[in-house]
Amino acid sequence: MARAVDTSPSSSLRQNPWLRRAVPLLVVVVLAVLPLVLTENTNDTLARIGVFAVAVLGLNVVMGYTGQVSLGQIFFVGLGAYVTGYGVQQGWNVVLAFLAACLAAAVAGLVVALAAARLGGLAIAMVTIALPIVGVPLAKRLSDVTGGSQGLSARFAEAPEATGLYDDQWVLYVVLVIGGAVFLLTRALVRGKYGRAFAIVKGNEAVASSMGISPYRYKVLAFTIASLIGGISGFLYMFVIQYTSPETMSFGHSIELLAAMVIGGAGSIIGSLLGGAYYVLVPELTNQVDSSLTALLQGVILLAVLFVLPGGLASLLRRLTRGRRRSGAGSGAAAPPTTPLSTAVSGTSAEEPGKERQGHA
Amino acid sequence: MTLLELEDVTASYGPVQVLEGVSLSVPENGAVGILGANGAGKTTTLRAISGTVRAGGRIVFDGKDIRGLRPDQVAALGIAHVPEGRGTLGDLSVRDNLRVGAYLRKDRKGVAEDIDFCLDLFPNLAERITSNASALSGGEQQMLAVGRAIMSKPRLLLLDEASLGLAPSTAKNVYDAIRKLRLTSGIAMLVVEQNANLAFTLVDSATVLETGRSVLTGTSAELKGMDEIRRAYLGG
Amino acid sequence: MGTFVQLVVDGLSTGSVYAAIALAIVLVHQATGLINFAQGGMAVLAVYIAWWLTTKDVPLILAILVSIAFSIAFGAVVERFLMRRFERGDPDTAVVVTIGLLTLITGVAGWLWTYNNQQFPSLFSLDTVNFLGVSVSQRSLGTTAVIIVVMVLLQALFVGTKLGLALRAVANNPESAAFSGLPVGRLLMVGWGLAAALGAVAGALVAPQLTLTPGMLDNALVYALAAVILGGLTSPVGVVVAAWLIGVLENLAAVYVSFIGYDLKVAVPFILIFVVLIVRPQGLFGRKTVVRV
Amino acid sequence: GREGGDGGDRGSGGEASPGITDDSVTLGISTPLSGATAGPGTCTVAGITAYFGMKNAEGGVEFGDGKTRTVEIEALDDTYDPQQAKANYDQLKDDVFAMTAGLGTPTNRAWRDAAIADEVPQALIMTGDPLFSDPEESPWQLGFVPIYQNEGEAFGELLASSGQQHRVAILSQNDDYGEGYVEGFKSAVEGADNIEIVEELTYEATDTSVDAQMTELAASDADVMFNAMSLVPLAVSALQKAQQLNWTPSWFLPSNTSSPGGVLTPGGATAFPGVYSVAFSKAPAGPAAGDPDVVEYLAALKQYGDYQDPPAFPHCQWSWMVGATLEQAFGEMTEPTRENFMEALRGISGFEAPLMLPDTSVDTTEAGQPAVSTVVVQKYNGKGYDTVTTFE
Amino acid sequence: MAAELVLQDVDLQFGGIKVLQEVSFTVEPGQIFGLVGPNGAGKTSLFNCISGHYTPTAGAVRIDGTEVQGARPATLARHGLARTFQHPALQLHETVLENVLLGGHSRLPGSPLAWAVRTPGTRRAEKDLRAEALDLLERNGLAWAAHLPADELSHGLHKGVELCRALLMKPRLLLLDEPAAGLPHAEVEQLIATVRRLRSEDDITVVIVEHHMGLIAALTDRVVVLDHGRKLMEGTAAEAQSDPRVIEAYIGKDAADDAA
Ligand SMILES: Nc1ncnc2c1ncn2[C@@H]1O[C@H](COP(=O)(O)OP(=O)(O)OP(=O)(O)O)[C@@H](O)[C@H]1O
Ligand SMILES: Nc1ncnc2c1ncn2[C@@H]1O[C@H](COP(=O)(O)OP(=O)(O)OP(=O)(O)O)[C@@H](O)[C@H]1O
Ligand SMILES: [Mg+2]
Ligand SMILES: [Mg+2]
Repeated sequence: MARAVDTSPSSSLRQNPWLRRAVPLLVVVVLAVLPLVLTENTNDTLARIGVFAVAVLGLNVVMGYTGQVSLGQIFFVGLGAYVTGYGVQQGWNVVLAFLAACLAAAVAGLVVALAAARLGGLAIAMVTIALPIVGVPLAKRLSDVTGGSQGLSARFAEAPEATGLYDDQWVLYVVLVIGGAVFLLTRALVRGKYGRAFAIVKGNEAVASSMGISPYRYKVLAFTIASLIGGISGFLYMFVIQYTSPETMSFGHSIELLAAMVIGGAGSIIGSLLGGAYYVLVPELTNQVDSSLTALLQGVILLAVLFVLPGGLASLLRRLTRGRRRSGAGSGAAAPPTTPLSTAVSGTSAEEPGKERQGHA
Repeated sequence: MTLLELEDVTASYGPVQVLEGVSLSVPENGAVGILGANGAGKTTTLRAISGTVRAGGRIVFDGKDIRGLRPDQVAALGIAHVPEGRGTLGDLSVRDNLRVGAYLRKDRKGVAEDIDFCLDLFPNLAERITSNASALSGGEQQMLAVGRAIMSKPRLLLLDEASLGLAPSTAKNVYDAIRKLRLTSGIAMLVVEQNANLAFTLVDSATVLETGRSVLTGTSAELKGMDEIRRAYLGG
Repeated sequence: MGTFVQLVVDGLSTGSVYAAIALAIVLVHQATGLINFAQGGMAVLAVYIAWWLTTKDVPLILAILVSIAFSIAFGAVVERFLMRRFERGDPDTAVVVTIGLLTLITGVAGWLWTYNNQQFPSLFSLDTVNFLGVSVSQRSLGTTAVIIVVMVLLQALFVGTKLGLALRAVANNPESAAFSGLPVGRLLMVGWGLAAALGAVAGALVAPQLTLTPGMLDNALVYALAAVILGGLTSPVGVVVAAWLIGVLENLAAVYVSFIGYDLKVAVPFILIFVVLIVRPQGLFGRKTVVRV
Repeated sequence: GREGGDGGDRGSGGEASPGITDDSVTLGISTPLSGATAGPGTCTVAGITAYFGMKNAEGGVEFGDGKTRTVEIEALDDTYDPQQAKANYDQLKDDVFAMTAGLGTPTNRAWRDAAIADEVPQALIMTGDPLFSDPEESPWQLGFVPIYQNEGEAFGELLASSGQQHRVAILSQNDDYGEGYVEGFKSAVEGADNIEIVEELTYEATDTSVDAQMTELAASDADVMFNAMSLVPLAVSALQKAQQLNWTPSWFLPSNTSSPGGVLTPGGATAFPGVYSVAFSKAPAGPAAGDPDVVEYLAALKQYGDYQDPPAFPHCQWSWMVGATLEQAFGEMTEPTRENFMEALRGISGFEAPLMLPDTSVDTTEAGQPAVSTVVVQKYNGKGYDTVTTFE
Repeated sequence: MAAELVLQDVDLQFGGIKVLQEVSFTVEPGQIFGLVGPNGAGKTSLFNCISGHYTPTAGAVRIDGTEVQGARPATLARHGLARTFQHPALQLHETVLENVLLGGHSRLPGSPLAWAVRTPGTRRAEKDLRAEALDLLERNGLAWAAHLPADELSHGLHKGVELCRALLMKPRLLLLDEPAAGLPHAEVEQLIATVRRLRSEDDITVVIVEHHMGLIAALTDRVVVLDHGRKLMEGTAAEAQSDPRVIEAYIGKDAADDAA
């Protein structure tokens, strides 16, 4: 059998149990030290990446993994931000504000999903796009709570005295801890039982249901989780940006989140991170190049990235580590057993095409 | 006169090479079968001919090397492929599927006649003529796929398990009709078929594939006489 | 009463603006199976070209014709050199590519012609026609008439012609269509070209009213998409009717349903979509797709 | 910011703030340069860039400390997204001496707190939000354009003093912009028994059409239309729709949608008995075209502002005036520090910036008011505007 | 453990099309039951009615005495019904093993939160299920393919993967839709052995739709022949094969002669 067994160095490196344990440790250490050594500006940028990486991660849960095109993710980010901002202004404890943001977004997501998950395909896209589109005037209408079109400021990100940290370092640490936890939990969730269920709901609802997986319930579940994660992202948004207004949830941002998700890599955890980075860094980059041509440059970059990597940035990583699965299967074993004809008859009359002309004419 | 000649054809999906040298030839107006276990490369061989998988070696149709042509260019030369699985356009009605089959033809009248011919051959389709193809039963979809191929009036018909999911009598009718087409219109065919008993009612000769190689070629009679073939493909 | 009828008529003429873009979206979807977010952007580009020509003293009608010709070529080029790479892949990726294209086109238009508002001359006069105490501008009537003509043509294309059949076949399953000898690539280019041409017509119709800017159609796009989903992706007649329905109901809801008002009237099309699609998932006039197990 | 805590020590030290050297000073702008508000946003950059481009070409700007510096502008695009504006600010704050001229309420609010904490000036920005002109709340901020209330009020006062009965219809943008105008207008006509507001509607900035609103307003048969609208396309189509409905009231438009070429001509404004607006800057078209201020401005805008067309938004003029006002402040600065700059900035009064209309001036000393708080009411004359003092 | 299945006067219509009309039969616990008939007779639709993918227009479907028509497929699946599809529907980009693991979904305990924090319970359950799935693949001769993406398998093997997926559900009632389609003769023999073992070792009731009359004859205790949505006859496979009506409608005269 010609099935090539890949034994490239990258795949064998990843097989090494020591390395597999050492790499996460190294990552944690690096993340712990980085905020201390980086400049304020870099820390700010990293924190913002964290905010949007979490938002994209939520979108990935509902769309990348479960296949429901959601154009409403930014609404939940906005909702989380508003609830946080409101809570802080009312003098709530920050933890309480965090929980409230999560809860509000999750409950709103649940309610929307109970209705929207009955629809499929593009219909769900249109119903979810309504969230930001209606959310903006709604936020204005509820100006007593939201501050109307002038928005809501909340400063609650000062580093506690005891830590001896600068504000930007403190902010980044908080983003790293919360964002990191969300990423790890989500990663585990989309690997096992629920990940498989989400994937089959995306792939084939009829099959899903015949496996005991109610597509409706799992769509609602995925949507709710995505909203919850959106709410967390909203909390972080408020923590990092310290301001929100109706413009936060303008539907253009929802579409940008979608683009970031696909560019990072749909259905990929690391892709969510890359998507968040894309969301934050590309506008900065294009601003550096020529701030009057940002739209043009962003369009070019988006198209160029996808043209080279249709599977998103994460597919680059995946490409580098390909073959790992094959070699995991054990070399030699990966060939189908076939009817043992060749040993018995090969050679006897093979490659004698002359004979086939003897048929009817 | 050889219509189609495969010489040492190789093919791969990405890095995985699955055909390692398939050779066979189909004479003008001939009918050749391909036998082989699951995964032997039968489907891939047909796909190599119709241009849906990248192939190496030589694939000569009517004196012209067609390797590297796009599927629609191959079809335009008169090769119709009934693919494995659902070979229909699900969102189009049964009639539209048949009309698409005749896309390359310019003779309006002939097309209308051939649609009637297909509906005669497959009464099920006549009953569901305005239904979306995706609403049809598995067997009905298979009928439609065959019908679509017939509609194009090909010179060479590539049949990939055309009897899959067909009731025994229907399968037999289809093969009878194809045999008749061969007599009346001079179509040649290359037939992949797990139901070897059925296949041998149609083909004059067959090639046996094993892990991407043609290991054995012979006339129907020769092959039917071989123990291994009987045990693996014919039963009894 | 007079106001009520006038509001209905206003809604119809606003709906016609949505319908114009919606038709182009339907065409590209029928021909390629994609939702093209850049449809509006491509239309704006065409209008800019026509506008630029009129500033060079080219007669309006000629300028529009040139922009249509340009659009056919542009649509085909976009398909051939950009979309083709994504046609076999994940549809979400292709949609995001069209979003990127929209960003790029908007950027290019802003760069070449600035973000200033430009007045694009109208094919129809602004004079009004009065009947039943209601006044409508000739421009609205003209726009609506053109849209009805385009709608009929599209319906005829898809139902009656071999080209329409081939376009649908390719959109449904390119690989399978190729087995019947359909030149998939060329048909996709034709589909994009036609849709872009239609977009150019739509753009030229609505630009005088919306005022030409690079983002002219951004807000209308959402409504157009709503009309497309509501009317049924496969039905030109359906989307036009849906667009009108949206335009009218939105106005009536804003005026007569107090808790909606002008700020939340934008919710109307989405509520409508939700209610209708629960009952008819294929949209008002769409052809039902059957997914069998 | 990391400097946040130690700002106090630095106050009197005289050590130079970031973004300023002995021969140059850098100003930062975050404003929309793409997206729906890119038109006016681009203008805000073009005007000030043109102004300092011209000054730099003349050798630079003279500062109060005796040094002559060239002025560099670093403008970033925020697409009217608060988050992006904050990011732009974060990126610029260590490199620029002061932030200025940026357009937008939410975008400027997004980093207001941070600017206060970092002690970075957010000077002469383009928003009529009163918050920025409250020195208690916003020590490092100062708005440039009149607060929205002032503009509405000016027209309201004119109307109230007309001596005739007026029925007013209001159509306003559903945000602080529209609300501010309406609030100012109402406070001016409050108690005036000759004014009756007969219908009041709003629209969203994302709407494609205001036909329905116009139909409803026309049915009210008002003789004055107070139209607090910031979007050019909608302003044009509102004027057109009113004519189609045969409703031709006197019309009020705010300063940023009253461009004769961009709005009134296409809108067919001559059909109305009077179209009024408020302004503090000369319009480059119309009667003022021959004015030497205008000539100089238009030439510089082309040459240094990279802005080829005649400006369709007043923001180009306004940011030109921002440039002049900044120059005025620079001239009073004795130390190259941000603190000193703010002090100097807050000490300008009676400054008639170029392009300013008679009876208006820059006055930064009045608490609760932006740099420009005086406006005059103008009336369209078919080509440009004439200042009026009575409503007829 | 094996389930009893009773259909009583089941009707099914789509628009004007009568797909099933008054179909009644009983499958005893532990039986291997055949369902044959010409194309479009309604066999797959009948499966869909049993598994909940379609709701009969009229009539009753009872599993172990409980009426289940109208119940959701997922509910039925959790109560011990498993099926394969006429057109295999695998997750093509997932590995074969992942595809099979899907069958064990309902048997895995734990809330989303438990899986997100990877409690020891969920880890153990996952590990056990993997072992079980690999064992099933092994027994069906597919262990070599466990870690390949499903789309790298040839078409004929997809049926086998589907069967493993269904078996991992530990069903009491198993519906197989044309399991032998696309298999060469030798593999059909294998399949027959596998299904026999299902009955004897796992105590499952099996209903099979199949056009492969050899398989039907070898396996089934009883068959129902459908034609145009109606029950044409019921009896043993041998009775069916010699029934003139069945020969006329389904097997074909020549084919019957050939077989004879
Ligand atoms: N998309 C693919 N990617 C990688 N490998 C593939 C792909 N499709 C088929 N293969 C492999 O190619 C080989 C030949 O497959 P092919 O479909 O030609 O077999 P076949 O003889 O038609 O089998 P069957 O009787 O099951 O249809 C198999 O080993 C299969 O695993
Ligand atoms: N969802 C549906 N919508 C419309 N018609 C349907 C639907 N499902 C089934 N039918 C019709 O019901 C009839 C029976 O289909 P079914 O799939 O049950 O046949 P079958 O007996 O399984 O045939 P085969 O042996 O070909 O698989 C067919 O004519 C089919 O077109
Ligand atoms: Mg095959
Ligand atoms: Mg069936």
